[in-house]
Amino acid sequence: MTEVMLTDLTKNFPSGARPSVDRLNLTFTSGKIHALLGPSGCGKTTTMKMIAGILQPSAGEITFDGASVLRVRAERRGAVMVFQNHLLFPYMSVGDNVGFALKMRNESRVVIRARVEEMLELVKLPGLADRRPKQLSGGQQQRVALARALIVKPNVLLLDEPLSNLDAHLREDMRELILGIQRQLGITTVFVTHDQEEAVVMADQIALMFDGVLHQNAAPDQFYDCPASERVARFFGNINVLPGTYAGGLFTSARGAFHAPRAAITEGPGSLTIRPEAIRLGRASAETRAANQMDGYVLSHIYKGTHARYKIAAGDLVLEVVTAPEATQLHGDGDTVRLTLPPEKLWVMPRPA
Amino acid sequence: MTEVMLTDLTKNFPSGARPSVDRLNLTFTSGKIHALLGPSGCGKTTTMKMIAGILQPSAGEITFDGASVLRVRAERRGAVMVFQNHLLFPYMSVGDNVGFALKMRNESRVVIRARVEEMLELVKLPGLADRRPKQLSGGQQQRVALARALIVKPNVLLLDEPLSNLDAHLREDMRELILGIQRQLGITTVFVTHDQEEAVVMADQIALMFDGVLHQNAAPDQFYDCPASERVARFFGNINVLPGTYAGGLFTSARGAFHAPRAAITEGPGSLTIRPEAIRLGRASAETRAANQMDGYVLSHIYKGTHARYKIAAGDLVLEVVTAPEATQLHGDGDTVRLTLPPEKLWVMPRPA
Amino acid sequence: MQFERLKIWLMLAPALLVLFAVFIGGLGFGIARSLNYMPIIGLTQPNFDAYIGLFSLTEFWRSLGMTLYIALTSTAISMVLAIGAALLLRRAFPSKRLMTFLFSFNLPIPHIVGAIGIMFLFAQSGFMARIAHGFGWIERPMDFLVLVNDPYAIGIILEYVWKEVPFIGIVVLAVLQSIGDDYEAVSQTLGAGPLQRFRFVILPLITPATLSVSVLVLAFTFGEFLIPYLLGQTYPATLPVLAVRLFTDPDLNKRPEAMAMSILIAVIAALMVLAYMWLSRRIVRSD
Amino acid sequence: MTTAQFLTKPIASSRSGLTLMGLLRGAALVLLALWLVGPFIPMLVWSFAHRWTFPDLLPKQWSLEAWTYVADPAAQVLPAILDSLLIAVPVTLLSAAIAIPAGRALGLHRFRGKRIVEFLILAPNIIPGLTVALGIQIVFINYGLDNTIVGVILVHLVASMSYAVLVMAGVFSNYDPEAEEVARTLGANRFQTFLHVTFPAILPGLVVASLFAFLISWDQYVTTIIIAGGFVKTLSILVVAAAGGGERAITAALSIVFVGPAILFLIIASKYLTGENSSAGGLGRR
Amino acid sequence: HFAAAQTVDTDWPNMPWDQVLAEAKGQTVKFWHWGGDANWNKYFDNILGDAVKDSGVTIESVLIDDTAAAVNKVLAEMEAGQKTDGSVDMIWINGENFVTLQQAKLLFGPYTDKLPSFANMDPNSSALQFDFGHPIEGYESPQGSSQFTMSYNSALVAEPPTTVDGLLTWICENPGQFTYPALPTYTGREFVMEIMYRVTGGYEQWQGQWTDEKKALWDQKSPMLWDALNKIKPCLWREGATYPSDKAPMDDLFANGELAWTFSAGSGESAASVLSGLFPDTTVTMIFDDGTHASNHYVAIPVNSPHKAGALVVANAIMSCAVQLAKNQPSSVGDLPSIDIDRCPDEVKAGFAAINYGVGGISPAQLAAVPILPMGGPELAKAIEDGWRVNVLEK
Ligand SMILES: Nc1ncnc2c1ncn2[C@@H]1O[C@H](COP(=O)(O)OP(=O)(O)OP(=O)(O)O)[C@@H](O)[C@H]1O
Ligand SMILES: Nc1ncnc2c1ncn2[C@@H]1O[C@H](COP(=O)(O)OP(=O)(O)OP(=O)(O)O)[C@@H](O)[C@H]1O
Ligand SMILES: [Mg+2]
Ligand SMILES: [Mg+2]
Repeated sequence: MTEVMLTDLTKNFPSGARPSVDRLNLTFTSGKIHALLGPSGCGKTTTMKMIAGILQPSAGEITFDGASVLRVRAERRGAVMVFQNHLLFPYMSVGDNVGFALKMRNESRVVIRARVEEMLELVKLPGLADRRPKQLSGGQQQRVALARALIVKPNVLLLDEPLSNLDAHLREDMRELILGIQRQLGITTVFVTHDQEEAVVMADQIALMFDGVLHQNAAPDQFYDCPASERVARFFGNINVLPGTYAGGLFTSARGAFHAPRAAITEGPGSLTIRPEAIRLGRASAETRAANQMDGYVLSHIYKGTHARYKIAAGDLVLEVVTAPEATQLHGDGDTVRLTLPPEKLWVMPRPA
Repeated sequence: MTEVMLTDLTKNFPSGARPSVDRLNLTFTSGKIHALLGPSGCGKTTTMKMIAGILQPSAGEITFDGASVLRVRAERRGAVMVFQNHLLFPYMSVGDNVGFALKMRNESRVVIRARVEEMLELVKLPGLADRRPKQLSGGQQQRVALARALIVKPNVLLLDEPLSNLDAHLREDMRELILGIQRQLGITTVFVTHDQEEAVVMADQIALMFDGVLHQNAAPDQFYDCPASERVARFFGNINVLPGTYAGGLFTSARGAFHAPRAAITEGPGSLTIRPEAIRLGRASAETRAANQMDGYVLSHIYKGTHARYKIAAGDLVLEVVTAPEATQLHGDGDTVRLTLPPEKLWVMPRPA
Repeated sequence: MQFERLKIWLMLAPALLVLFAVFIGGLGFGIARSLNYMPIIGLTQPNFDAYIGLFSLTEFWRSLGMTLYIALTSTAISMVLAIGAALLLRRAFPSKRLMTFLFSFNLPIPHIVGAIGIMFLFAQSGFMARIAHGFGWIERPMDFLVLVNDPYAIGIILEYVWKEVPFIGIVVLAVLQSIGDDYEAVSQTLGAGPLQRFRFVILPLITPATLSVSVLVLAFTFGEFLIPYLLGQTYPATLPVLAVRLFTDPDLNKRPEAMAMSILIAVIAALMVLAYMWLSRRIVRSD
Repeated sequence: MTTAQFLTKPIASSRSGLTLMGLLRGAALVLLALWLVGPFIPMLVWSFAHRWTFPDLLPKQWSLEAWTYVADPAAQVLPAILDSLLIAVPVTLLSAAIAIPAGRALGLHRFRGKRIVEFLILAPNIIPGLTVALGIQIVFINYGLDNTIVGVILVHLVASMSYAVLVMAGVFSNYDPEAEEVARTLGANRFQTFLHVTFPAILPGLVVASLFAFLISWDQYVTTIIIAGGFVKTLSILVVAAAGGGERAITAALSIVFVGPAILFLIIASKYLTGENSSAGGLGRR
Repeated sequence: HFAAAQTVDTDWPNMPWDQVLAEAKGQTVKFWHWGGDANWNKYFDNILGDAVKDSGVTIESVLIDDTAAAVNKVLAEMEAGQKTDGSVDMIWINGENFVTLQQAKLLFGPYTDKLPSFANMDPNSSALQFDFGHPIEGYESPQGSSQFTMSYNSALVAEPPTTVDGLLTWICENPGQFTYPALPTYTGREFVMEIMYRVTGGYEQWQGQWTDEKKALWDQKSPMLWDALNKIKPCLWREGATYPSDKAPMDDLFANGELAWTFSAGSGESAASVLSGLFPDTTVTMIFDDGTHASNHYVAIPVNSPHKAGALVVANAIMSCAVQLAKNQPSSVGDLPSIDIDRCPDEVKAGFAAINYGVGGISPAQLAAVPILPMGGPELAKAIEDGWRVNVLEK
């Protein structure tokens, strides 16, 4: 129920050459789940720490529901954070770790004990309350850290790779736990994950950063359908990018011209992109290519049971195409093929000069 | 070039109720890549630490190339480990961390500096040699830990979730780095990952543990095609398990009888399993069902672009079926469908009573 | 397991060796003497006369009270101030190096010198009194506050606090710096305010080291002779002053009593240290 | 603003330099500094004073008499410095060498009898030096160790080592030995592991422990005079003797000389006391 | 008596001085003495050290803060069977510590009659007979003598009293400016004894052996002393709630003007303190009209000293005219000679005559003008010490 807004947020570390976070403008909508994505070292943790209030921004503003929190101490902000490296209190039992936040609110011992048991149950660690953190496995520690944060009902929940050490099953359970609590209480949640798929599945909105700079902040499918730049497209696993120029709905490239009604620019140099699933693969024929078609030959392909994945060379470009598994009976490595790129699936992005 | 053999390896922690590792018998073949898989807390880290020599087994034997190493000190075993929680030396620079092992071998300073720069390059952290570990992001720390381990040419390489904090791209790069070094030098490599897919892609052999006990040790596809138990199948994401009894190649269940030539048992109670992709989906018809067919109705389905995933209810069972995406035009939620389970794709596992 | 235990004892061996080779033997002689066994002056029949004699002295009991009061008060004050100073000093600020150096500056100054310094400062004719005179607040030395050789042992406590605050503080500082900020940050996001961070994060982390050094302070302030001798009131004197007086008594027959007194000081200090450790551990752990 | 706020970490304090809290901190620091050096100021003045009576704030007459005396061979200052160093330095080294393993055992491990060992090690600090020194003297006479530097070193060692062990036990209780495991798997043998991993991690604590060990030996009076009075003379013997005589100027000058080498040690150690390498040590574990 | 000393196989009593000198050559004498006074330290090392240098003897000072340290050392060595190779060759000693060591048969002697410089002494001098009323019997040799004197700050005391009664009155008329060191310090006890002689009706009755009658007398008369002391107690510094722990702290108070009076068992000490800049130059030293105590200080040689010959040479040098003169200078220690000056060569006599006793000093003539009161025995001293604690301090 808290809207977190970052305005020109910047962090320079004394020893860092570049700002670790560079004029970040970003709004985390109240009650939604946001993913913070980006390659290692792009500034995700730094951003979160500034929101939590344990790192002082070098410049910029952070507001919660419109009010600046720069002068509000971390413990008053109501932003709970799960740290990437767990950071359990080593001198406390697991139970005391989980119950820490309640104790800080002077809850009664009985209440704390009951809630702790409940939380440990939820993170599938019942009965470990008396252990010391050191006596837990890596994944168990991570879940304790999660339980410690989830036990309170914060305004803002900041999760820094909270599930990175868990196997698929636990991961799914924990995701559901987080989602459940988030939905029930409408907590504004920001989480970092290195797993795009997780981000896509869990988040209402994804913010993608590179080198401290925000590149796109949008709903998950937007990153596939209309990535903001080639770099964004590639980060989301799409290598199908053609350089060219755009004008009047027509994209002209070394591989031919394409009708592309959807574009982030009106004209000028641009990059054309399309999802691998959207490209249709056909036999190359003597017929002249229709609009939005191009020829290439199969570099390699993999059969994946549920689908097939082709790498197609077209001039100096390599495109990826995903087809139904049956396609493998038609096209083998080295075959010349014709690709059809449906106009409504195309997207033109700006291209830096 | 070292074969690691564990015989009845057991570890009891004083405070643990159950053994954390329980009579483990496992061979890590020379020069291969092995994945150690299992849910959080199953004993993966404990096993690795015992192999590395920094944890004393409670019972059992560890041999390297047939010779017991129980009395060989860690630094003599030649087993290098990357720890789950990175554990960089905090008071050393990044460069000194990476060069540590070389320094221990009294390599010259010049050689160390060159190799360190090279390794940092390989883990995509050029120029960070002079930073302190605390000044790195989580993923950067993890890569430094990896570089520190890979700089030497160990006999055995033990990697405990070495990539858990990296995004897909870096992960792939790092995997290739590990594989490259492993192949080039033929190091016996054991790695832990929480990511099955990673295990399947990278490993020659996977060992799956539950609660300290080894459940299956086999090539990756075996876990899909002939899982050792229902639990194994489920861990690998397969929920298609039917209880019944097996005799003379015929599996009898509440859902009918199935020809199943492949089986881990000869007769008695068993569980039948099949991969979701192997089930063929058809329209239910008035015709009597042929052998290896059963009827059900569509509970739900998802279209995934490259394929479609159906949940089918058949009596009290729920089965998962993956089809080509086109199937969605034929079968909607609530439709009655007929499933065909090809005999050669079926697998009968023992069922504990 | 067996091997682990052996290793632990091996690590302790050098320390225990020194202890037994040098210390325990000497202690034995001391105990023998306290039992009135000292053949050189003709005492050959061990008995408890020396102890009984001490227990029947009112001065002994009053001294005991005084000694306990001084030791407990100075240890408590030193510990509190030391932790405060360490917290103050661990943050980066412009003159941090200088301040930390100043803070540790009196570590190497022996207690006796400290006592002289305290006397120079706080005696009725000391530096402070002179400043007071300069302001026209006092006329003669006797108008100034009684801070040295006073009935409440203020002078003694001042000296101990002056000397022991850096002693405890430097250890606390070292520990604080090795801990870093991370745990405090975590607790802060979990809603711990400044006091709570101190109580539930910093305190438990610094307790082991703080305890080990403040126990040393407690034992020291209980057993020290020179400082109460110089800065204390004549009566009641502290137990060590009493012991030394017996010890330097020209009458050799007082030696057993002197020894008995030292042994008693040791026993009482030991009990006090045990109680102190037990109590502080309880206080910090109990929650 | 509470005092605690003022003392604990101002993590998200404001960016501007001058705040109320900053001022309060500053004031507290200045007070602390004054309090710490306070007693030393009159001492310095006294060493140059010739008659300094109430109510003069500064002496009317300055003089170098005290320093002349200190320089006089009759004052025995130079041989005393040598003897003091000859004792304190080995005591410090030995204490450190003993305290590292013992502190580790006590700080990192739980074992049966630990409490007793802790207590035994604490004992030399509880039991007055006089009580044991006379007995030790008799033992030493039998071994021919009385009146020797070695004997004095051994006696000082008991007290110094006991301090050092306890400090190191505190240090090790915050130390994470897992880093050593990493080093071992990277091929470091025990010695290398100690040198490159353990040692730098415990160094600040070790420096503190050594400093204490040094100072304790440096300060010892009773035990020195009993074990080797007349053969080994240390600065502390001189200072105590002077202090008993009540000649302020000379006592002050001697005190300053006495403190000099120790301050030197402190300066060397201060690099570690100021926490420049604060990342040392594991994360506060127990 | 001589049993312990006979463990040394040398035939000391019959050894001629030449042989002593020969044996002493090259010896280093470990001289344990109070190290609290820079002037004394300089005297031992420079004046005395130079005096024995020609004999090939070196003095090594062992500075201690209490004679008991030396006593305990000898005791421990003997206890451990170190009967010939002790580490104490010579002790500055007197009074009870002497009695203690002598009674435990830990002193070497008798030796005083061997020393050639004893020719400088009046053979009938009490300094050779009794120490604290205890017979010396040749087991210690004098270093010098001292007489109890009072010093006051003339800036604070306009009309100094000249008798003990006068002093007692003055104390209560000027509260807070007088005190005395707590007993059992030497100086404190000396002061109390001065009072005791006056309030109990003279010193004569306390002379001689400590018999049962003496004890009875003490029980009868001592309350008079306690009354007198308790009467001045509220007028003392800090209203008598505490006492300086020794003479040095009392001197400190005097130096700083907190006290108007101090006193000393040695008449030259105040002058030395003025000279060294400790005492104000308004310090004046006086002596009671009806006299004060005088005592002597001595050196003794422990029975297990390995350098007895050297120690004898030192003891001898101490009593030489030149050393006694040098020591009497206010710029040195201002210690009164134990020798009979008339037996010295003329230039020494002239030297004595030429001494200027300086600011805060008191001349031999002034001292000679009043009687010398003898010291009481050790038992009396002990009775005073014990009684004072119970009847004055703890009251
Ligand atoms: N020191 C210890 N004392 C008691 N129990 C321990 C200790 N260390 C680990 N355990 C327990 O042993 C079991 C195995 O731990 P281990 O660290 O090997 O798990 P893991 O397979 O690596 O799990 P994860 O994937 O979560 O890291 C866990 O249940 C853990 O709680
Ligand atoms: N204390 C510091 N001093 C200097 N540079 C720092 C410091 N902390 C972080 N950095 C740098 O700032 C950048 C951003 O760090 P941050 O921890 O926010 O990355 P991240 O996005 O969380 O990465 P990861 O996914 O690897 O955890 C990194 O390049 C890192 O090296
Ligand atoms: Mg991060
Ligand atoms: Mg693990």
